[in-house]
Parts: sequence; C-alpha cells; structure tokens
Amino acid sequence: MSARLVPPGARELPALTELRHEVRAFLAEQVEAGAFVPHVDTWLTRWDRDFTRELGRRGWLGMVVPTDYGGQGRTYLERFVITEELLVVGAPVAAHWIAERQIGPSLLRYGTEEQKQAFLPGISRGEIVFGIGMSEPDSGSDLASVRTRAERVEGGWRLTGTKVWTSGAHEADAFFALARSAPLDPAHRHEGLSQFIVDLRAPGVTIRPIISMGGDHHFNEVHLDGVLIPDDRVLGEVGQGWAQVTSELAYERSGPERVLSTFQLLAAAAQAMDDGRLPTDPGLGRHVARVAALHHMSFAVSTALEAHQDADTAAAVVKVLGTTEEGDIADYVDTLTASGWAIHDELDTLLHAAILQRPGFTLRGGTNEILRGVIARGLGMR
Amino acid sequence: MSARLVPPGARELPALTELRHEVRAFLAEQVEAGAFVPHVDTWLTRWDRDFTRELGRRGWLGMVVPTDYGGQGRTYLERFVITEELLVVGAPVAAHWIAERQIGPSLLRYGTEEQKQAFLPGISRGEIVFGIGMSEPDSGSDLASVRTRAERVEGGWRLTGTKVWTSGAHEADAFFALARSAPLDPAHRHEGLSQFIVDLRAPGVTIRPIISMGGDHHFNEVHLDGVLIPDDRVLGEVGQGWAQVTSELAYERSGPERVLSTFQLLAAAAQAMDDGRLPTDPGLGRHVARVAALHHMSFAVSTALEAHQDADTAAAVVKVLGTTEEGDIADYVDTLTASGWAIHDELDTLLHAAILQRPGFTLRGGTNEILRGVIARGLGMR
Amino acid sequence: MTDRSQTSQPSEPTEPSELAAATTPDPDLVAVLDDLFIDYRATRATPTAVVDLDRDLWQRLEELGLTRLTGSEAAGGSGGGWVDAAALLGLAAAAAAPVPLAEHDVLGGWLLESAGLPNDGGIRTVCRPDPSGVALNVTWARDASRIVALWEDRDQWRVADVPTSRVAVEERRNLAGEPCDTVEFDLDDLEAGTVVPHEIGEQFHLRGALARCAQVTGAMERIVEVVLAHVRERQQFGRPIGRFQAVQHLVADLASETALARTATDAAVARAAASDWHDPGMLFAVGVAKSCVGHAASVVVRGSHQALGAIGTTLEHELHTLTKPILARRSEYGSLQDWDETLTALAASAGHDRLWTLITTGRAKPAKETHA
Amino acid sequence: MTDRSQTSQPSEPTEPSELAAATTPDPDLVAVLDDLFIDYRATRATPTAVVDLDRDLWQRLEELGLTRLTGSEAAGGSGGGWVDAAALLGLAAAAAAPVPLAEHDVLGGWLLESAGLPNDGGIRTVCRPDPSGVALNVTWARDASRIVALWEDRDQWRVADVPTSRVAVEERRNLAGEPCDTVEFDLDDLEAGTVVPHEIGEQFHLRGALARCAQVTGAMERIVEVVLAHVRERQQFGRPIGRFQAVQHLVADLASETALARTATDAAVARAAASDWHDPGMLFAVGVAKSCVGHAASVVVRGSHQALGAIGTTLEHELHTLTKPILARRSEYGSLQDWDETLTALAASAGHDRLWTLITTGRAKPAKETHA
Repeated sequence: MSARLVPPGARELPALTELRHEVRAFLAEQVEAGAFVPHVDTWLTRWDRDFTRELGRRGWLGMVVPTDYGGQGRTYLERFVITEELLVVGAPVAAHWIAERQIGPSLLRYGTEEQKQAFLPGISRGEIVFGIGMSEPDSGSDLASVRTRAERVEGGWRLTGTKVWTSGAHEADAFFALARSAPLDPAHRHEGLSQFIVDLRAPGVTIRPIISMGGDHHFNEVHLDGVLIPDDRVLGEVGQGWAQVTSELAYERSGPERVLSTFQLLAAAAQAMDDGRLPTDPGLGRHVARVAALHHMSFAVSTALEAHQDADTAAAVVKVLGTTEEGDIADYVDTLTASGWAIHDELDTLLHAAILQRPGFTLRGGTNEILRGVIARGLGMR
Repeated sequence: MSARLVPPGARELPALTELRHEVRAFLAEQVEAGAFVPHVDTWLTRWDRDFTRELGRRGWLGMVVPTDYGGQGRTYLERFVITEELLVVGAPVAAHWIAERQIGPSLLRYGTEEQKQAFLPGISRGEIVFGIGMSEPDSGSDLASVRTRAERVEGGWRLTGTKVWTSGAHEADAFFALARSAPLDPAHRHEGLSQFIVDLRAPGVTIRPIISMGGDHHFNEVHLDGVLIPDDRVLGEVGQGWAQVTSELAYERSGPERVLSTFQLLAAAAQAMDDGRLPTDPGLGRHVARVAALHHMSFAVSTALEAHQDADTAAAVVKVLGTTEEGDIADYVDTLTASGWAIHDELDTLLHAAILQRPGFTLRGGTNEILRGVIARGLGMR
Repeated sequence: MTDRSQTSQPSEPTEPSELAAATTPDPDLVAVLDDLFIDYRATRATPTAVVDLDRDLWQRLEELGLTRLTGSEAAGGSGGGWVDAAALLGLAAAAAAPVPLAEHDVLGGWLLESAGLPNDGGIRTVCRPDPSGVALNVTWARDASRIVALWEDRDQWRVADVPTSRVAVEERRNLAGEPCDTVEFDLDDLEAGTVVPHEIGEQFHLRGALARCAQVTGAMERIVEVVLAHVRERQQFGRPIGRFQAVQHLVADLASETALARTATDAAVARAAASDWHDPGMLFAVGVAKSCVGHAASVVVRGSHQALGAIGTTLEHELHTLTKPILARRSEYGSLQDWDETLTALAASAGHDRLWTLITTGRAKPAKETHA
Repeated sequence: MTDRSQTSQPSEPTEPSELAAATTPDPDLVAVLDDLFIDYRATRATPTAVVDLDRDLWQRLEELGLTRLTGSEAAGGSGGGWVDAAALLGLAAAAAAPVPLAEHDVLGGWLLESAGLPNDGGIRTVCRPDPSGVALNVTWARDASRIVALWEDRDQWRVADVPTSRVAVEERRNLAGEPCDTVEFDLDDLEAGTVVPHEIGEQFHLRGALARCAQVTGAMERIVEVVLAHVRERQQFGRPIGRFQAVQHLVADLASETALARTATDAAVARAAASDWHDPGMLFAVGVAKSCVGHAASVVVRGSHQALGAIGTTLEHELHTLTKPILARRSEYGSLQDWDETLTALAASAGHDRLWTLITTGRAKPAKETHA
C-alpha cells in the first residue's frame, strides 16, 4: 500500500467514551442553565474566564501537563474528546484555548523548571491566560520575516516591534513573542530568532484593538516599545525560535477546532430541514459525512501524536480539508436561505456569525496555500 | 467600471435566429430520418464525410471564406449559430471541424493565392479534410519545444519528426505541421519555427493509431521521415510559425465546442428528471444556467472577433469555464445514477461516452493550467 | 441525406449589424457615474460595521436625476431604461454606496407608475407584506418617507404608497449592517391600494431579483480590482504575491466567475430592455442570472478574502463593504437554491428535445402552450 | 456554574491502549499481498478496453487461500475478518486485478454461510434479482460457475445458489469494460432458496457498498502513486511539472481527498469488524464512507487525468484501468446521491441536539427508539 498521508485510524474505546459522556452531560446542563449560548467559532469569539475556571476545577484543563505542575497528567486522546465536546456545543472556550493548545506543551518542552512552576499550575486551573505573538504587519505567511528586535541588555533583552492578530491580548496575562535576536542573514533566514515570554502588563506594552469586519473585537495589535524581558523569561534556547515554533505545528493544525468551528450551524440546519424550514437537500448529508470523516482523521492524528510519531503532513491535511469544510458549511447554508424566510431565528444568527468568521478559517494557523505546499513536500514533490 | 475580461454581450437579431431555425429544422429531419444518432463530443468522435458534404451543399461550410474561394463570404456570427446547432444535436461533424475552424482562416490570412485556390473551395464543399500537427511526444503544453526538423533542400524542405494527438489523421487528406526550420536558440525559443502544409499520403508519412482509454481510435501518431515539402506548401513566412499558430487561438478557444460537448447528456438528464428516472435536483438548474451564460459569453466573443477586436483573454475565460462545465456535467450526472437503475438506456450510453471523453476537455487546445496563466496575464499579473 | 442543395445560400451577405445588437449603457451616463463614484470613494469615511443611508450622496444623485433614472419623463423621471439602470445599480454597489436606488426607483417608482399613483419626492422603499400586513427584511424602511407595498389581496394585486409614519417599524440589520427592518402595515392602508394587473405582481419578483444581480455583479467587479491591487503590492517571500502561480489561478478563477455573472446579468437586462419585460423568457433569463451570480458570489467572496489574507477581514478595509452586501443580496428575491430549483423545473419541463430552445429563447414549451 | 469540582479527576492515569484501538490488517497478509500484486503488475499484459476475468490470477489467489479469505475455517475459508478483507480488496483494486473477490467471497460466501448452504468451490458472483427474477448489472456473471441470489419473496429473504447454466445471461459491460451482465433466473430456483433472517437482506446492501468503498479507495491510493511518479518525471518548460505550484496543489488536493476516503472507509470497516456488523450505527458509518469515497472519486479522477495530460487518456496507460473502475463502482450499491440523501435523512432525524451523537455513534435516535 502506498505511503499514507494520514496515520491509520483508531477506534475510541469505552474509557474514552465515558469521559466524552461526562463532558457532554456537564455541557448540556450548562446550556440548560443558560450559562452560555451556543455559538460558532467560539475558540476565537467567546471569552469567559468563569467558564474556563470551571473547566479547570473539573480537571479538564492542563490535560497533558504532568500532575507535578498542577496538570492532569493525562493523554492527548483525552484532551481530544474534551476539545471536541466543547467545540460542538459551541462553548465559550477562547480564554484558555491558546494556553491549553500550545503554550502548555511548549513550556513543558522548552521551559525552565522555574517557568513551568510559574505558569503551568495557573494554566491548568484556567487562571493564567495566554496569547501568542507571531504575526507582524508585513510578515503574513512569511513568518521568518518578523522584524520585532530583541536587543541584549544587562540581565535580559529589550523587545521592540509590533505584533498583530493577537487574539485576546486585551484580556490575556502574557504572550509568547517571536523576535529577531540576531541580525538577519538572508542565506539563513530561519536563524537568529528567539521566543520570549512577555507580560502584557509590563511597561512599554501597548495593546490596540483590531476590529473585525463584523464589528467585533477579538484581535489586537501589540506594540512592544523596548519592553524589558528578564533572562528568565527567554523560552528555550536563544536563536532556536524557529525550530521551537515550528515543532509544535502538528498539534496546532490537526485539532478538532479545524473542523468544528461551524458545527452549531450545521446542527441548526439539520434541525431546520427536519422542521421544514429549509428544503431537504443531499448537500446536508455530504457535509455531515465530511465532518464525520474529519472527526476520525483528526482523532487518528491525535493517536499518532500520542505515540510521538511525526504527523506534520497529516496535520496539514486535516487543516486544509477541515477549515475548507467548516467554511463550506457556512456558504452551503447561505445558499439555502432566502432573506425574509424567518426572523429572530437561531439559524440566522449562527449563519451570519459563521459568514463573518469564515475568511479567517483558511488563513489562521497557516494559509491553505502554505499548507498545500506542506502536503506537496510530504508527497516528495518539493 | 473595471476593465472587463470579456466583451459586452449582444443580442441575437432575427436574421441570425432565422438561420438558426433553418439549421435546426434540417438537423431534426436528419435525426428523424436516422441519418445520425446524437452523441457527445462529436466534433472529435463522430466522422461522417457524407454528412460533411451535405453541409457543404447547403452552404454551411466555408462560412467565413470569401465566395471567390468557393466559400460563403458570411460572418463569424453566422458560423457561430450553425456551429451551436450542430453541436447541441450531437451531429457527426468531426470530418470538417479542423478545416472549418482553423485551417480555412489560417489559409485566408497566411496562404498564397495558389494555396487558397487549391484548398479553400474543397474545404467549403466538405471535400478536403484537414488535420493539425502541433503536439509532439515531449512537447505537451510547451509547444515551443517541438523537435520536428525542417531541413532546407533543393526546391523545398524535408520534414523529420513525430506529431501526436493528431485527430483524424488516418482519415484526413492533409495537415498543417509546425516544425523547427532553424536551430533552437534557448534565449529566443519562439523563433525559427515554421508551418508546412503536409499531404498525408506523401512518401515518408506513416500514420499509427493512438487508441483512447475507451478503446476508440480518434488520435494518431504521425511520423514524418524526411517528407519532402515543396516550397509552395510552406504556410506563410519561414520562421514566423509561432506567431502564426498563436494568432488564431482566440478563434480556437472561444467556440461553442468548448461548452457543448456534453449537451446531449445534459438534455437526456433533463428528460430523465421529467420522467422520474433521475431524482429532481437543483444541480440540473445550476448546470443549465451555466451553459446558458456560456452560450452568451461565447457569442459575445464572436461579436468581438467579427469586429476584429483582441479577444485572447476572453477566449481563455470561455475555454476554462466552458470545458470545466462540460466535464462537470458528466460527473454530475454520474453522481445521480446508480448502477442497475436502467439498461439499454440512451442516458447510459451518453454518460459513459462523456466520462471517457471528459479528461480531454480541459487538456486539448491549451490546458486549463496554461489558460489560467493567460487570464492572469490579461489581468496584468504576469 | 436529403437533397435540397444550396437552398440556404443568400444572394446578399448579411451585415453583422443586422445579426446582433450590442446592449451597452449610455456612455455619457457611465462617464458621469464613474466621476461621481470615484469622488465618493475618495472622500467617504472609514467603513463601519453599521451602515446607514448616506443622505448627502442621495442628494447628489437626486440633483443628477439619478434617483428617478427609470421614471418616465412625464412623471418627472429621467426616462432611462433597464440597461442604464443596471449600470447605475452596479456602479453604486461597486462603491458600496448606502442608497436605496433599487428600492426607490427601479422597484418602487415602477410600481407607482404602474398603479398610476403620484410620485411626489421623498425617499421610498418597497416590500411585499404578507396577508396579515407584515413584511420581513425591508431594506432601508426606517429611512424612507413612504413605503410602496405590493400586496396580494384575495387574488388581486394592489399597490399602496404608505407614509412610513403610518407603519410600525421594528429595526433590524442584515449581514451587511444595513437597515433591514420588519414592517407592519395597517390593513386599511393596504386595502386602500390601487389594483394593478397580475403581471405586475409576477414581474416584481423578477425585477427585484435582476436588480440584485446588477448590484452583486457590480460589487464583484470592484472586488476584482481590489484583489488585483492587493496582489500586485503585497510582498511575501521577497516578491509580490501575484507572482505565485497559486494566487494567479485563484484570481483568474474569481475574475472568470465575475465575467460569467456579468454576461448572464447583461443578457437578462438586454432581454428585459428589448421587450420591456414582456418576453415570456424573462423567468428563465433572470433565473440564469440569479444562479450564475449566486454561485459566482461563493467563489468571489471566498477567493477574495483568501487572496487578501487577514488584512481583508478588518473593519477598516474596503473588502467587507463589498463581500457582505453580496451575500446579503444574493439571498433576496429568492435563495440561490430556490432559483436553481426553478431552473430545474423549467429544464425538466422542456425535456430532451426543447432544452436548447429553453436556453436560446427562455421558453420551455412551444409558444402556444406558453400562452395557454 | 455548578459546583462539582474535581469529580472527574481519576486516581490513576488511563493508558492510551485503553482509550483507542488501532485497526490495521495483519502485517503478514499485507506482505503477501504486496508481493503478489507487485509481481502481478510487473508481468500483466498491456491494458485493453475490454477486461476479462484473469483465471491465472484467480488460481494464485485460490492457492493462497485468498479467494475465501473471510470464510469460516469450518467452511474451508481462511477465517479472515473485514479488516483483512478490506485490505485485500483495496490492494487487488490498486492492481486493477480483474477478479471477483468482493462478489465471490465477501458477499457470496457470506450469504452462503448465512444460509447454511455448502460452498463447494468454483467461482461465484452475487446479485439481488427483482420480483420477476431479473438482476441488472451483475458483475462477472458470465464467468461464474454459480450465482448466489438474494431474493425478497413476499416479505421473506431467500438465498439461492444457482448454477449459471440454469440462468439466462445477457452479456453487457460496464464503463470499465468488465462483464456486467443481465441475469434472468428461473423463479423456481429462487423459490427453492433458503430463508434467511431479514437482517441478512438489510446487511447485504451495506456490505456491498463498503466492499466497493474498499476497492475504490485502494484504486485511488494507487492513482496517487501513479500521479506522483508522472509529475516527478515529466518535464515541461525545462523542469519536472511537479515543481509548478499549480500542479503541487492539484496533487495535494487529490491526495488529501484520497486520505479522507481512506479514513472514512477504515472507520466503517473497523466498526463492522468490532461488532460483526451488529452495530446499529453501520448504516451511518457505511454512508459516510460511500459519500466521502464518492466525492473523492470526482476529485481524484478529474485531478489525476489533468495531471497526466493526454498520455493518461491512452489505452496503453495504467491510469484508466484505475479511473474507470472507480466510477463504475461508486455507482454500485446506491448512487452517490442516494447515499447523500440517506445521510441527510439521518441527520435531519437526529436534529440539532443529536447530530453530534449521530456522528460519534451512528445513531440518530436514542438507543431505545432505535430498537423500537
């Protein structure tokens, strides 16, 4: 059989299903109690520190953080089912998303013992909220072109530059910033970059909102004006920033949030067809099938990551297919709906939000164009 | 308003509609009389010299050839409606297709008086049948890489090389061959090419069939082994072959044969939905709408060509959209049909033929990849 | 083979001008509009999430006679036809101009003239209230001085020109942030409307759908310009992103879909103009436009946002002022699915032997059946 | 927020092996199959338009016990499960091997065992004749010694093992050029069949559909290899075409669709294997596979022919020996549209609150309703 792009599938066993049901029951209670209103793309758009802390209390944060650092010491697979259940119900999970997905794992891999002790317990309780500072105004897909400078000073570094698209920076406590700590060598563009843990309350940090096309404020521009970063807040090795930020991409790209951002809309459309408010159409079945298959594919990648297998290409496949699909769901439902067919309807609200969020799906975390290149490389074409 | 990719539309006036109805009535009679069985992609797959001669007798060939050369001296618009009517009914038009579309116009533009007198009357009567010899085994989309050599000899040229994908060469009288008449200069790859009118019965010409994936013989490999071409069978200017072959591309790319190759299948599917043999599905309406719009677009390009306006980019748009659409119709109908749902059915026959022909739609006459590049150039991106 | 040789050979060649007629808008009008909207774009404020009617722009349009472009000159209009009106709607949409040209002039003005009702100035919008007098998604209702209602009352169509002060307006906004209100009429006002022929009631949906096509197509053409400017300027990996083959193909595809939408819209507009909407093929022609425009919208909205990247998702960027209205309007006067179903029904009814006739004439059945 | 803190914290961490089970075929079997089919591909004749059963290959498969891979050992089979059977079907399809493995073993052999009928060797195919005893599109009928018929007779399902000599075979071929005959049974032979539980009748369609998914997916995986080899080797404009970004993206897309089809097929196979087809979610699982595989087929067939250019449309090239069977098989055991409609009905019936349950368990309704 040919070399596969994606690891072989795996069946979920009862121990995992039990956890799934436990989370599902909790979330159903929460919806019932009105603790949150299900929405789309909530891992970016719905920020609720109380809800996040409640997840922490239940032991559903810091899933892969060892218990020594206040985490749960459990598996990527268990984190996977919790993540899926939170996303499908459209729960307000933005506050802990970045920390749970990538800050925790990065700290575990590259952080000092002191850094781990300082941040991981708070992350696992849902009390320390992190953002991520990678993109810059001119960098776009070309991350190695970041211009934020880190200058060596007594006892640390001074960071100067501008990060953009920093989701939740106005609410977060800290972020990881990628900066150039040595001058650019055009022949080795990926060298001379480093990661820094930046306190977003520190002097020299200015946070300005970037308002999205629908009028919402999720993103920010973070100006760093000579912000002092003490040596103990360098993450990992100076000069190894590129290797550090790219090593965790498979975790970032293969998760259920690349498939399920519009699941609430799909579910509402299924209901509307059952109620006769939308015409019955085979397109619904096609989309449900793709979401189901992507659920299996995303899980298969998780089992590979749990087994410490390389899954960079597979993660790119999940992200290209999944983000295209979650966006296509928005467009599909839009083609079925006629203006004036209903009002004050849940479907309308979800549809408009999905349309407004959709452009970001295939851009954030690596554009589909970049990722197709990653897949082509995985196929040996580059 | 922005610079348009495609010329403004035009309405067909009664004089043209009258011609359309005249052709349509003739074709309905022919089908009724069993003179041909409607099929798909007939401009490649259905060869009938009797039918072609009958069109010649009716004054429907050599439409843009002046009456001095035995043609009709009419317009591209009149040729357009005849072409459409022949294609939609799936008439056997392959024998005259190449001559009517591109050999006649090229002779008119580049031929000597003697060549015009020698070929155009026979073409207009449907008695002289032409092929075209452009592609070679290694050339593909990179036409300037042709290796067929033309060597200067006493009184003419000797051609040596191999042409492939020459449709109908085994039935045709002659073809135009593009050959390298001066050594390749890598800095000026488009120079040193010339066009020759090759008698396919001449000594040194060997024609071998290339059997298609369905088992049919439409294409050939034509070996030229030192074939002598007298000076009076050089077309146009020695060394100007590239300019000559590319100058007529808009005529080749914008015609209704880039939209209507599977029209008989679409019509059969409409009938099957009406009869309840296929499920009623909005996809049919979507495809009918696209075909209707492409009919207008192709006509708009014809009006521009009639007015001697540049339409290379517009023709590329017609070809990309049209050939994609005519292929998508095949796939669409295939997704609706279940094996075993019917037998001995016209739809089945048309569907299988359409599927087998489809791969060629977006390859022949310039691949969609090449043509998207042409469009991008037309948009100022290259 | 039958043997009727040479019968079709004409003695005189036909001139191209007798074969086909171009249908392009008045070039003077287009020049005026180009100037007007270039100036408008250059001077307008930064985009906002909530879009309100621009009364200054409306006044300039009024001064130029453009707010009653299609009104008969007898009734104080400019006597323009659908070809000119479609150009105006397209260019206004390309400028994301928040003015109710379609509602006030092309639909409302036409209804008033059809009913023989006076048009005494002010800003109008238009709607089709349900039997209980409620109309959903009425664009610009809160800003109108009067609302032209087309109402089906016991199998009769009536047109009523109701002052907005006499209706209840529940304020809502559409995806584009524009006023898109729920309006509740007093049934007495609707019952007092003027009876109009059934044809008016049937045409209203088609005219509304085609007006939306003209707007969406105009906006898509502007998007092509915005995308081209961006990909020429934006650098990534050391060169303009427009140099990447993937970007070239993305842009070629969205520009091609826009061209197809333009062709389909223009064909329907030309047919409407040539027959003053009496051509029995108008349902098919408008359906073809609505389908092609609607499917193009999916490709163009998606592709343009992909080409522009994150910057195109920000409130301050022009792009969303075009993409959001495109999607809002493609769902008006029938969803894309509704229109594809209508076309499917027409095509199935035409069947194998008349599908091509349907495509070339818009008629699924022979003329005599159409009249039956 | 409710206040049940810490309740879900386990005292002992769970091992990954208790959480998820991989479902991969027997590696020894895969090694045997790889060798067999690599050898087969290397030595077979040039492709032809008409494809006939390869009796030499069948004999080799028989000698290896692969023609009765899923038969119980008691009945002379190899006792293989669906995971192994799907691997065999996929690899045979990747080699375009003209042998009735699905019909003879996976479907026919299963029906015979379910009916308690003897399986005495020979080659079998399988079909579902209509009430009048006619079955359309019976693959390999002319080559079979017996035909296993599943027949619904007055609300009872019967299985009959009928010698081909007793049926009328009208020879036809499918898109792939394979025998795909019309078979007419003597009703007496069908009426003499053994009554089997209703469950068998219902499962037959699902098993047939999933067998086709395994074949199509295997063929698509081979296509990815063929395409990759071509784009590395074929030069245009002075470099391998695989260096062009447009080609890279084309190939990335078709390889990704193939991966999704593989995932969906494997998930359904794993569910079937784990429950011996008794899981009530099998209809959904098979539907997901059939839908994903069917839509992938559109992308893969189109993209592979586009990548290979004209050479890929010739009879002598391997490509069409894969693309034609893919399309022939995706229409068997229900069209793509049929299956999408089935999934739509399941999804609508699940509704908002149970759509996710449907996706994770295959059940649209709570367990008690499913049993009702």
